[in-house]
Amino acid sequence: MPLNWWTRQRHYFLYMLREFTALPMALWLIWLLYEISGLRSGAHGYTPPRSGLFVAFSVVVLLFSLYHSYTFLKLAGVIMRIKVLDRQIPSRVIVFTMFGAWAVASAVIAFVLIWFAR
Amino acid sequence: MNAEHRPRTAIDHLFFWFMFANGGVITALLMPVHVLVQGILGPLGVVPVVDQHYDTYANVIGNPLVKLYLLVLIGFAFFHFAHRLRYLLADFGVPAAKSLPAQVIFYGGAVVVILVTIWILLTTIPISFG
Amino acid sequence: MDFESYDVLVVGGGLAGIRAAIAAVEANPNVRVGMVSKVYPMRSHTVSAEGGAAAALGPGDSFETHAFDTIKGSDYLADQDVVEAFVREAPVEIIQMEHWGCPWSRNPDGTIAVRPFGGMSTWRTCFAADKTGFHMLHAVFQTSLKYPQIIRHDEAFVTKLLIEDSRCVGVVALDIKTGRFDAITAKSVILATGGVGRVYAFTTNGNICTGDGMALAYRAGAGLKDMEMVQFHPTGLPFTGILITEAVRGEGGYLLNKDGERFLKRYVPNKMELGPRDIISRAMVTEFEEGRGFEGPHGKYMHLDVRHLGEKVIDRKLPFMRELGREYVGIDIVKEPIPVRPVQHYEMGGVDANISGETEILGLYAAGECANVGLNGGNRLGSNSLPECLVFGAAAGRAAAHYAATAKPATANPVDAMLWDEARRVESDYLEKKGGNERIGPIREEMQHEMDAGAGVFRNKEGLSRLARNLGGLRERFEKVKVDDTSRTFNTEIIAALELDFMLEVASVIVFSGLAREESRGAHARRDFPERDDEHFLKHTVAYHTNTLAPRLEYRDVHITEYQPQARSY
Amino acid sequence: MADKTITVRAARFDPEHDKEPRLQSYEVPFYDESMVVLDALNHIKNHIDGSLSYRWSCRMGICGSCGMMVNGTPKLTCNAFLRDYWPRPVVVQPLNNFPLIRDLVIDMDDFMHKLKSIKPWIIRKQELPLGAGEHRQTNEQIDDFRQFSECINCMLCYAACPIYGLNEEFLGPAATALARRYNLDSRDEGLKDRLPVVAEAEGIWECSFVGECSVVCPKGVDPAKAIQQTKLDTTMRFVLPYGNRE
Ligand SMILES: Cc1cc2nc3c(=O)[nH]c(=O)nc-3n(C[C@H](O)[C@H](O)[C@H](O)COP(=O)(O)OP(=O)(O)OC[C@H]3O[C@@H](n4cnc5c(N)ncnc54)[C@H](O)[C@@H]3O)c2cc1C
Ligand code: SF4
Ligand code: F3S
Ligand code: FES
Repeated sequence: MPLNWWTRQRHYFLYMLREFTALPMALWLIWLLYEISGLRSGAHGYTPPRSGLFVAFSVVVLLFSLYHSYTFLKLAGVIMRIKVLDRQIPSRVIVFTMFGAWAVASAVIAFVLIWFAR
Repeated sequence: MNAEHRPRTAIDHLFFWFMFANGGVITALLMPVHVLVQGILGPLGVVPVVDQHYDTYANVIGNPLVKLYLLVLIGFAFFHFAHRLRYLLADFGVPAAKSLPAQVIFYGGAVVVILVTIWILLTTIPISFG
Repeated sequence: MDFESYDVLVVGGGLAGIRAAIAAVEANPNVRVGMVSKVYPMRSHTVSAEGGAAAALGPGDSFETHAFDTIKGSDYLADQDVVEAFVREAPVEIIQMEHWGCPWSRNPDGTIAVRPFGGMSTWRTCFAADKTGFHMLHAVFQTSLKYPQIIRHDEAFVTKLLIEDSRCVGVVALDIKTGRFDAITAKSVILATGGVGRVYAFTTNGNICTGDGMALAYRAGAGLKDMEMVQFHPTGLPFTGILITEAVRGEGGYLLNKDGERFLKRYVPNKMELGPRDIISRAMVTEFEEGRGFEGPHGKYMHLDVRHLGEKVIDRKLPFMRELGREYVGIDIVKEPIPVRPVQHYEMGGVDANISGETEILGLYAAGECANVGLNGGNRLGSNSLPECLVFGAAAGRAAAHYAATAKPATANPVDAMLWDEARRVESDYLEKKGGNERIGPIREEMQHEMDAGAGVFRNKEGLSRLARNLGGLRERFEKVKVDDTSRTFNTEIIAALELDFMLEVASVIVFSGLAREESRGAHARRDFPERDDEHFLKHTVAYHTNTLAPRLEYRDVHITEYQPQARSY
Repeated sequence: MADKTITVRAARFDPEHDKEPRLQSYEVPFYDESMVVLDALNHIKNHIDGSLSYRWSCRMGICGSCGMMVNGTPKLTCNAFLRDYWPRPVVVQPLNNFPLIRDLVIDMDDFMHKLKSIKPWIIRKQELPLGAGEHRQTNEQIDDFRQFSECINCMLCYAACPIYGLNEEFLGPAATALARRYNLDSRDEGLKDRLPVVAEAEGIWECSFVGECSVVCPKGVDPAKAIQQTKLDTTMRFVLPYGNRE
């Protein structure tokens, strides 16, 4: 198996990209932890995130993270087998529900993050 | 596959996969909105966001539910990341990534991050129900 | 030299072969069974059977009607005692397959469903959608994996039967992967090598259907019975010869000529599309000759129309047909009629065997399409072959195991010498041959086209005799064959040469047996003798090997119990 | 249709003479729209070079023997139409990830062992006697496993799976799909016997859901789904001890 196997085919490359999303997301969460711990230095020591560099980094992470969400939720629909009244729920419905849950969760989190900022 | 070989469910892998899958769902559902709001909209000033001010942020982080939420998010996420990155290494042709030491390093790393998270959450803003 | 040695050796890993192997083990758990197959068992041609397997299971069905339909279908050339035993065993075997995991399609109450089939007077064909053979073969093969007593030799090609004191004591097999010749000895040997469709150009049969077992047994001195009875299936796809199953008509499809007319009303008015295959194929050829067929790049054809069945029925019961239509013809059968024409499909004849699969050679058994136990006579009814493989595969397996329990093992010395001889023969004929300028491909293609032309749906003396002469010419050319490939590793060209050798042998038996049967019966339709002649030919043809191309022919009475021959009309 | 031809470049390798596989070019007449890659190979073998070795039999996409890499993708050659490649050349190579025997022929013994290891037969605590007739099973119950029972063992999925390429101990797509086929069969009670095999370290857990196995599968088996569902079910059995039994 040549080690560059994943460059030879689009599907393989997309798979590697999907797996790679873990790294940027991890970095971003580490940043989040770091930011939270920054609260310990009190009101004066805390610097809210404003830098353009950070925004650029977040944009990149957002792209990866959206790709992760898209692939993971879609694939989750494939693997779940839910039966209601002995009838198999088609995976299309499951995927749809997953994306619905995603929208709701995102709305709730966004609400909390914004509402409590007043 | 020799005759004496007795197959056995690999409980360790089962556990890792369980954590990975949960982490995957949790990050899929929650990550984008955090990055969008806290990482882009907030810093650009498009909307007010809690972490743009010490007071509002401290207020929110003091909430025990928020602490619990963050622990769950970060805890599962890092198991997810550890798992993916370990497999990614294997995909790059490093068979050692499948070995026991690699498991200790990667999932151990996730555990370390979780411990650090707990420590930070417990030491940062005292729990309050305001 | 030492060699593998078994109690029972099965040659062939198709439905008949595997069923025989399991039956041998179940009859006597101490029996060690070897199974040689030139392809991995799940590649065997049983895999492509589509329509179904008949058994009198249903509430409205009876053994008598199944027997009568089979006998009438055979044009009274079937041995009636054999048919009676067969119809009784078939339901048991179908249930056995069910217990082994075959996903039979079901009735709403969970029992095994049946569908109508050509020549059957009632619904009695069990099916697994339209991949019946595939599901049966995989189920039985996977089940066979649980028996440690069955030891497989995959991709080993049997070139010769070992005969010691006129008893069969094993085979010589060429291990395709390594090119090594092995003697595999056994106390009894079961041939289950399938059909011989590849002697024709236009056939539903796969590449491996080259009649090896028939030729092996014939050369070893066994008789080949009723070889002139070659079945042409009415509905093959032009060009590829891929089969459109009879189940398409069973489910209600129409056969239409170019005037959009259901022309079968002129031939089998009471049965229409569900008439027997021989008659429908002849009807189609007659229509072609009278100018009522469609003209295509690959000859004349008819339309098989299922549009009125609707997408739902098609997808539930004929999904594979839709797939085949889409891929190999570029049509959606839900929206367009399927082009079809008669195609060689099945060899009713085979190694002469009795109801337990015993051949004339002690220790040698035969089952499945390569055998003729007397079930199919002049025309096999659709969906009788798969249960035949089960019923007579199992019977042969049991009989062989029983015989092996008391038989002496082969003696080493002559086996060694025979192995050596055979290896030398193949090597000097092909691998190390000097000179020679003929290629295998063109000889095979010529044989196939000759057979299509001379021994097709309709035959006559002139065509058959010319064919016999031409086969002689091809045999002479074959002696001068040159192989490009001298490697020992996976040499498929040597295999092709050995297969062509077998096919030329079997083809001439088909032709000479056909020449001698001066009547029309079942699939054997002579233009020069259009009537059935019970006085002279209510008999089996049995052909024996001679030193010339022409076999020595003998005739044997048909066993008749209750059903006296009548005119055959539907 | 004038005298069209198509260039076929076939991999050649004879272990007795060659160190490395090489490609050999052949010019093949292309005279019918329904011609497939296998027809081209047969033309070469019959008329140009009899030493080209490959497996085939049914030429109708059901025996599973003619799998090869066609322009880098695993395909059944009897089901890969020349019209989809012409006028560009077709490159035919042996399936990836398997030991090579000769030309276009790979060694699949490994799969035969794996197939056997998952116990692909109906296992019952108490055999139903033949006289009792069939097990009752509805078409809906068959639908539960139908898809996974359609596997023709063609090995395309193994050729497509990079994880199998990296680690041949991996049980792989088709074998897992077949294990699931039996586990989901209402007649079967062998889950406990099969689970340890599929849930071994080299079993389902190796798979990282590349998903290419399902993309190339010519019979719509979706082995990737089978594997992920097995992971989920296996995990659930442990997490919810009395819950979700398959
Ligand atoms: C397209 C098609 C559709 C059909 N549909 C139906 C149907 O719906 N219903 C029905 O009842 N019948 C049907 N038939 C007929 C039926 O499928 C066959 O007659 C039956 O499957 C033959 O099974 P078998 O076990 O005798 O031979 P096969 O399945 O052909 O097996 C032959 C075995 O012998 C082995 N072999 C051959 N030669 C050698 C050798 N020299 N050395 C070693 N091994 C060798 C092969 O490897 C193979 O394993 C159909 C046939 C075709 C072609
Ligand atoms: S799962 Fe599909 S690709 Fe894999 S062996 Fe089975 S049929 Fe072939
Ligand atoms: S391609 Fe391989 S990694 Fe899994 S999903 Fe399919 S088996
Ligand atoms: S030849 Fe049988 S699947 Fe292609």
